[in-house]
Amino acid sequence: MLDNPSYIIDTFFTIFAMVLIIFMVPGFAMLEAGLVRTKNVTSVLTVNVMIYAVASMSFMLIGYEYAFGSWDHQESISKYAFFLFQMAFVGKIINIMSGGVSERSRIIPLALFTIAVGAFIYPTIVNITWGANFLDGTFLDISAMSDLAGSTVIHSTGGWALLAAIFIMGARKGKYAKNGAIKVIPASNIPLVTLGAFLLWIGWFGFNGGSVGAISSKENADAVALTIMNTNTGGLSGAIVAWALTYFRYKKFDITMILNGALGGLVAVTAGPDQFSMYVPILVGGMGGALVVLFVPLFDKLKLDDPVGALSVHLVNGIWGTLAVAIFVDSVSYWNQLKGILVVGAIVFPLSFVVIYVINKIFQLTADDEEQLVGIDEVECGMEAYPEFKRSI
Amino acid sequence: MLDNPSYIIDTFFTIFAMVLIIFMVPGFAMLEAGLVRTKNVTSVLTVNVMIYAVASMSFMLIGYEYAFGSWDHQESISKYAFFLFQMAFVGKIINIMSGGVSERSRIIPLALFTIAVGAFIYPTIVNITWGANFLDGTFLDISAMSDLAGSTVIHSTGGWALLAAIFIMGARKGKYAKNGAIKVIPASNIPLVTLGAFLLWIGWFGFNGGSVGAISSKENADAVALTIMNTNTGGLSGAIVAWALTYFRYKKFDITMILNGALGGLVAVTAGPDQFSMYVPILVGGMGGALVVLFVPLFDKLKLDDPVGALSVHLVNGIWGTLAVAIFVDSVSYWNQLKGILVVGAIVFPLSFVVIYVINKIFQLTADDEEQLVGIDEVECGMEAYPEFKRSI
Amino acid sequence: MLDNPSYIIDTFFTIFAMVLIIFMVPGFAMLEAGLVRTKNVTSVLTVNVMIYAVASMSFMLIGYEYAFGSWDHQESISKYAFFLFQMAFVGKIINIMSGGVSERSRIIPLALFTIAVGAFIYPTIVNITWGANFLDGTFLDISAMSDLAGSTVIHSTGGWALLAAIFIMGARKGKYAKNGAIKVIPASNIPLVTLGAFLLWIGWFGFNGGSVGAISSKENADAVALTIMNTNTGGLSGAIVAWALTYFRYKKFDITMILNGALGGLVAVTAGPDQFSMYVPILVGGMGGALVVLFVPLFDKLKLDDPVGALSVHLVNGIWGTLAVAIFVDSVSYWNQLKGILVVGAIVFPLSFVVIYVINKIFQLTADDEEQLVGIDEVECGMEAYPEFKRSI
Amino acid sequence: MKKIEAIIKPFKLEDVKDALIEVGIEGMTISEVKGYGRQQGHTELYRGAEYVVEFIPKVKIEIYVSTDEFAQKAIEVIKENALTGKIGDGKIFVSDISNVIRIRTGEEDEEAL
Amino acid sequence: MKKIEAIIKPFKLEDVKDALIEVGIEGMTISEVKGYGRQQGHTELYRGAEYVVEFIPKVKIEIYVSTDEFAQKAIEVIKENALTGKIGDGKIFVSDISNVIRIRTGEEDEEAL
Amino acid sequence: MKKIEAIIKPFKLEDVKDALIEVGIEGMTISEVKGYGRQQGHTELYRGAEYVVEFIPKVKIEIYVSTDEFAQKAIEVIKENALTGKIGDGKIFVSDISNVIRIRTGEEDEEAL
Ligand SMILES: Nc1ncnc2c1ncn2[C@@H]1O[C@H](COP(=O)(O)OP(=O)(O)O)[C@@H](O)[C@H]1O
Ligand SMILES: Nc1ncnc2c1ncn2[C@@H]1O[C@H](COP(=O)(O)OP(=O)(O)O)[C@@H](O)[C@H]1O
Ligand SMILES: Nc1ncnc2c1ncn2[C@@H]1O[C@H](COP(=O)(O)OP(=O)(O)O)[C@@H](O)[C@H]1O
Repeated sequence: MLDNPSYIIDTFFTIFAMVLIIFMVPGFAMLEAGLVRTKNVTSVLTVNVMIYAVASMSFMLIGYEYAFGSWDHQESISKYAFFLFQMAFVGKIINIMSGGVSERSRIIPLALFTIAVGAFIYPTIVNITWGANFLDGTFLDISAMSDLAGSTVIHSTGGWALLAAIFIMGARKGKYAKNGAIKVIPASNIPLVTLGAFLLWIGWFGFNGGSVGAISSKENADAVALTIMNTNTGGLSGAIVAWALTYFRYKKFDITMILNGALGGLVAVTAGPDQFSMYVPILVGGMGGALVVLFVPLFDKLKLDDPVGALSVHLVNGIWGTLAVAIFVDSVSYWNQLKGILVVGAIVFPLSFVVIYVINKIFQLTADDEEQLVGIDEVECGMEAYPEFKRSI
Repeated sequence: MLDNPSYIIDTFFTIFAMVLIIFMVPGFAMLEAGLVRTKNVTSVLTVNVMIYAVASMSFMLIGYEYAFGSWDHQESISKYAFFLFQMAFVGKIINIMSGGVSERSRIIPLALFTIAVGAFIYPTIVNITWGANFLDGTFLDISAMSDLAGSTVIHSTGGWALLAAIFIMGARKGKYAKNGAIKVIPASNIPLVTLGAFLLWIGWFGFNGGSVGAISSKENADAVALTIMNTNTGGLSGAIVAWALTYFRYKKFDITMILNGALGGLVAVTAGPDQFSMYVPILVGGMGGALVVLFVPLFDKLKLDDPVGALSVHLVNGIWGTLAVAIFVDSVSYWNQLKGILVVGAIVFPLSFVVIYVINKIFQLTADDEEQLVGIDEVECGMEAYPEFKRSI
Repeated sequence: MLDNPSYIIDTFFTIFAMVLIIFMVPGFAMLEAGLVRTKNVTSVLTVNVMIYAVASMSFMLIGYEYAFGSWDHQESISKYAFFLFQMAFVGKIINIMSGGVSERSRIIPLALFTIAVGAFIYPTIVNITWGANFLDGTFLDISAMSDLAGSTVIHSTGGWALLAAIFIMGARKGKYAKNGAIKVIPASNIPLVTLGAFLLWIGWFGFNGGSVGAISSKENADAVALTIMNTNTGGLSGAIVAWALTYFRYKKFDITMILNGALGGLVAVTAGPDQFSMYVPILVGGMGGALVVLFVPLFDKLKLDDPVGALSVHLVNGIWGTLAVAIFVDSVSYWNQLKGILVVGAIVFPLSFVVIYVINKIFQLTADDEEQLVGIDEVECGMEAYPEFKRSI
Repeated sequence: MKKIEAIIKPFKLEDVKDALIEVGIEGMTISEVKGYGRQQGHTELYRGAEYVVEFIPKVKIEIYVSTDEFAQKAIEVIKENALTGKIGDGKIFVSDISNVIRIRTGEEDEEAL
Repeated sequence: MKKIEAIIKPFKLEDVKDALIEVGIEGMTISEVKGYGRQQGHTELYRGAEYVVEFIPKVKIEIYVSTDEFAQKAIEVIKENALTGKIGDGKIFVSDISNVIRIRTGEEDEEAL
Repeated sequence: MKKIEAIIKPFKLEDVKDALIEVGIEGMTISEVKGYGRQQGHTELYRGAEYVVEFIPKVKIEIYVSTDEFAQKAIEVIKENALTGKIGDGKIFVSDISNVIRIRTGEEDEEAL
C-alpha cells in the first residue's frame, strides 16, 4: 500500500506534462529558425536559448512567488513539480513576442524585456487569474474567467506584448516597397518549420493536459484524456480548415499557413478543452484555422509585419478561444470571458508598450537598416547559421 | 487511498504511450523529407501534415466506431485515452504508402486515399483483428493471429497499399534510364533522415509498450518493460546486421540502409515483443535488418521504385515478424499467423488497388513527367523548401 | 486495490525516464552533425547510430551482468526496466569520446572501442560505484562517493577516454597552421546544434530524475521533482553565465558556447541534484558555464583539438560537479568525492589509452591527411550529407 | 583558341555532356547560374501573397577548344542536345582566348587542352 | 558583339535588373560569386576565436549585347544603379565576342539576342 | 588589359590568394564551379547501388590585370601555388578585355584596377 498515492501519481503526472512542454523550447526555436531568412537564423536561435534561460530564471527568483503568493501555496503535489510546470509556461510569452519581431531585434534589449515579462508582467496576469489574485473582491476581479491552459493568460498575453512591440519597432526593412507594395520574404527552411510545429503540438498535450492539475481520480483521468483528445482535435481541425481555405483561394498548398492553422486551432481550444464535448473542438479549432488564413494576409496589409504569424495564431485565437468557451459551455458566462480578455489586454498592452518603448529608446531594441541588411547574425553573433551552404540570391 | 487505481494508472500510461507515438508524426516527416530530393521536400512535408490531420479526423468521425463497434467497448481506461492511442496508429498506414510513392504523387488525390484508409480500409483490418470482428465465427476469422502491435495489422497493411500504389503509379521519371539501367537518386538531407528514424524508434516504445494495454499489475508492468526492451533490441540488432552486411558487401557504410535496417528490425519485432524471451529479438530483428539489405536493391531491380524503402521495411518485415512469433513462441500456431497474413493481404491489396486505381483515373494521383521534372513543390505548393540554399546540379 | 503499487509505479517511472534519455541519442547526433563540417556529417551520424546499437548490445550481452553481478540484483522494479534505464547510459560515454575526435576518426576502429567501453570499461566503473563493487573493502573502494547520475561515473569517464584519444590521435589536419596559429573551423549547421542541445537537456531530466530510482513515496516524489528542478536550474545558469561571459569578453553572442555552457551546467549539477537546496544549482551550474568559456579556448591553445567542446563540458565539469557536492552538501566528504574522481580517472584514462593505442596501431583509427581533406563521408560512407546544397568554399 | 559558353536548361546537362564526350571534347567546366530572358519565371505562394520568381536556374558550360573545327563540333552538339524547342533553351556564346596553361605540367596552348 | 560582366553588391541586383529592362536589355545571366578587393571582410567569432571572412558575397551579371550603343546603355545603367558610393561597389568589364547562337531556333549573332 | 581565369582545386585557394596578394594583385573574383576532365570522379554508394560523381568541385579565380607584366606574374604565381602534381590541378586561361570601369568612382581602364 502506498501512502499518499495521489500526491505521488499527480507529481509524476505533472513532471510528465512539464517535460512535454519543454519540447516546445526546441519547438519554437526550430519553427522560428525555419521561418526567418538564413542571415538571421543564428540570432533567432540565440534569442530562443536566451529566453528559456532568462525567463525561467527570472520567474524562479522573482515571478513565481509574486504570482502565487508563496512556494507553499498548495500541497497536493510536490512544490518543485508545481513550480516546474508553471515555469515551463513563462518563456512562451516572450517566444510569441520575439518571434513576431524577429529579423529586426537586438538581443540584449530583448533580454531586458524577457526579465520584465518573467519577473513581473506575466506573473501579474497569473496572479489575477490562476494565482494569489490581488484583484480579489475588486471590480476588476477576473478569476471567474474560464481559461484552462491560457488562451488568454498565455497566448493573448504574448500577443498583446507583440502588438505593442510591432507598433514601436515597425516592419522589417524591405518588407514594404516604397510604393507600399508588400514584398514577400519566404521562409528559409521548411523542414525546420514543420519539425518545430509538431514539437509545439506535442508540447500542447502537456500544456493542456497538465493544466487539469491532477490525474489521480477516475474523473480527473477522464478529464485529462478528454482534454488531450480535444486539444489534438482542435489542432487537426485547424490544419484541415487552413488547408482547405488556402487551396480554394490560391489552388496551392501553403504549408506554413497550414501549420499556423493547426497552431491557431490549438490556441483556440486551449481555454476549454476539459469542458468541450468531443466534437466541439472541430468547430473551435476549425474556426481557429480559418482566422489564421484570414488574419495573416490582413495584418500583412495593415503593415503589421509579423514574420511568423504570431498575432494571428496567438492574439486573435487567444481571444476567440476564450470566447468560445462561453459559446459552447452552458455554465460559462460571456461576460466573465469578455471581462477576462479585456482586463488582461488592458494590463498587458500598455504595460508592454511602455516597457518596450523605454527599452527601445535607451538600449535600441530595433536593429537599424544597415544591420538588418547584413543580417542580425553577422552583427550580433558573428556567426553564420549555415556557413558552408552557398547562399542563393 | 485511490478509487480505481488501475483505471487511473492505465489511463496515464496509455496517454504516455500515445504521446510517444505522436513523435512518429515528425519522425516520418523528417525521414521522408530527408530522403527525397530538394525539389519535393515541401510537398512531402505537406503530405505528412495532411495525413496526420485527415487520417485522424476520418478515424474519429467514422473509422473508430466501425473498428471497435462503439465508443464504449471497454471500461478499463478512459475511453478518450483508448481512442487517442488507437488514433495515433492510423496515419502510419498512409505514411508507409505515401512515403513509398513520394516524388510523384499529387496531394488532393492522396488526401482522398487517406480518407479511404482512415475511415474504412484500416478500420476493417482493425475490426477483424483487435476490434469488433465481423468475421467472428467464419472461416476467415483471424482473431487468433498473434500480433501485439501490428506487424501485420499496421505495417503489412501499409505495405500492401503501397505495393498496389506502385503497380498503378510506376516509377519516378528518370529513375530508370531508357536502357533499363537504374539511376541513383540520392537522399538530400541525411541529418533529417537520422532524426526522423530516431523519432520513429522512440515512438515505437509507445507503439509496442502501449499495446500491452495495461501496466497496473506486476505482470503487466513486467510485460510492458519486456516489450519495450525487446522492441529496442530488435532495432539494435536490425541496425547492426544491416551495418555489417552493407559493409561486407560494399566496404562502405550506408546510413540510410542502416537506419532502414533498424526500422526493419523494429517492424519485425512488433508482432511478439511481449512473448519473446530476452535474446530472441536479436535474431528476429537481425533478420529484419538482413531482409532490408536484401530487398531494397531487389525491389529496385524489379523496378518497384520506392524512394524510402517502405516495401522492405514494412511489408517484408511485417510478414516476417508475424511468422517469427510462431517460430519463437511455442503456443503460437504457424497456421494462425499465416492465415492472418494472407487474409489481411487478400483484403488490403485488392481493396487499395481498386481505390487507388479509381482515384488515379479520376483525380490523377500520379504527377506527370513535366511536373516531376520541375518538382512537386513548385507545382503543388508554390514554395521551395530551402529557397536560399543554392542548388547544386 | 493494486498489488505492488510501488513496483508498478516505479517501473512506469523508470520507463518514462529511460525514454527521455533515449532522446539524447538523436540529441548527440544532431549536436555533432551540426558542429562538424559538411564533408563529415554523414560519417558523424553513422557513428552515432553505430554507437547506440553496438554499445547497447555489448552492454546487454556482457557489460550489464559484469556491472551489477546478475540480472536479478534488485526486485523493486521490473528487471527489464532497470536494464533499459542502465543501458540508456552506456552510449553516452562513447558519444562524448567520439564527438571530441570527430572529423578524423574511422568507423570500424571506433566500433571496436565502443565494444570495449560497452562490455568492459564502463561496466568496470559502474561495478565499483553503483554496482556489484569488486573493490568493496579495499583501499580503493569509492562507493562512498556521492554521484547521483554520473558527473564522474558517466561524464568524467567519457572525458578521460576522450583525453586519451586526443593524445593519441592529434588534431584535425588544418586545425593548426604551420606557424602554430589556430585555424577556426566553424560549425556547419547551427539549428541542428541547437536542436541537439535541447534534446540532450530534456534527456537530462530522465537521466537525473530517473537516477533517484523511485517515485513511489512522498519523499521520493519530492526528491524526483527537486532533482529535475535542480537539473534544469543548473542548465539555465550555465547558459546565462556562458552568455554573459562571451558577451563581456567578445561583444558577440556565441551560441555554440552558450549551449556548451548549458550542457556544462547540466553536467556539473548531475552529481548532487537530489541533495542541493533549490538555489545551489545556480552556483554549481553557473560555474559550469564559466568553466566551459574558460576551458574551450584553453584546450584549443593547448592543441587538444576537440571540435564539440566535450573535454570542457564533460571532463572539467564532471570533476567540478563531483567536488561541488562536497562543497554544498554538509554530509558529503571532500575526500570521498576526490577519491572517487581520482580512482575513476586512474582506471579509465590508462585503460582507454592502451585500448585506443592498440586499436589505432592495428586498425588505424585516425584517418590520414588525404582522407581528412576529402572528408570522412566520401571515404567511409560514399555519401554526402547534403548532395544538392552547393558547397561554399 | 576559342571559348564556348553555353547557357542551358539544367536537366539537359547530362545529355550535352555525354554528347560532347562522344565527339572528343573531354574537358569542361560547369556552373549553376540563373537566367533572365523571354522565359517566364514561375509564381510562388507564401502566406497569402503570391510573387514571381524571375530568375530561372540554368547551367553554364564553359569549354575551351584548340581549333575552330572543335568549336564547330561543340556548338553543333550543344545545339542538338540542349534543345527542347521551348522558350528558355538558352544560348551559346563564342569568343577568343589568347593562351591556355595546364597547371600540372606547365604545357601551354593546344597542348594544354 | 560585346560581353559585359559586372560584379555588384547582391542587394543592388534588383535595382540593376529593373533598370536594365527599362532600357531594353531583356536578357541576362547572373551568378553568385565572391570577391576580394579593397573592401574589408567582416570578423566572425567561433568558440572564443575570432577570424576574418575575407571573401565577400557579390553578384556577377553577364550581359551579351549586339551593339556598342546597347553596351554603353548597359554600362550607364549598371553604374548608376549599383552605386552606393562605399568601397566594394564593384566593377564592370567589357570584352568582345565573336558569335552568339540561340539554341531554340538556331538563330545566330544579333538575331540571337 | 587581360583577363585571367584559373580553374584550381578548392583547397589550394588560400595559398593562391595569399601568393597573388604578395605579388601585388589585390583584386579577384572567385566562384565555385564543377569540372570534368581527366581526373576521375569518386564512387558513391546509395542503398545498394553504386554510382560515379563525375563532376568534381573546383574553384574558378577571375583576375583582371592592366598589364602583360601583371598577367605574367599572376600566371606564375597560380602555376606555382595551385600545383599538387596530381591530375586535376586545373588550367589557366588568358583573354583580352577592352574596358574596365569601377562603379564607385567611374574610373576606367587601368585606373579601375
Ligand atoms: N542578352 C543576354 N545576355 C546574357 N544572357 C542571356 C541573354 N539573353 C538570354 N540569356 C540567357 O539565356 C537564357 C535563355 O533565354 P530566354 O530568352 O529565356 O530564352 P531563349 O533561349 O529560348 O531565347 C536566359 O535565362 C539567360 O540566362
Ligand atoms: N582585379 C580584379 N579582378 C577581378 N575582380 C576584381 C578585381 N578587382 C576587384 N574585383 C572585384 O570587384 C569587387 C569590388 O572591389 P573592391 O576593391 O572591394 O572595391 P571597389 O569596387 O569599390 O573598387 C571585388 O570584391 C572583386 O569581386
Ligand atoms: N577544355 C576544357 N574546357 C573547360 N574546362 C576544362 C577543359 N579541360 C579541363 N578543364 C577544367 O580543368 C579541370 C582539370 O582538368 P583535368 O583534365 O581533370 O586535369 P588536369 O588539369 O591535370 O589536366 C577540369 O575539372 C575542368 O574544370
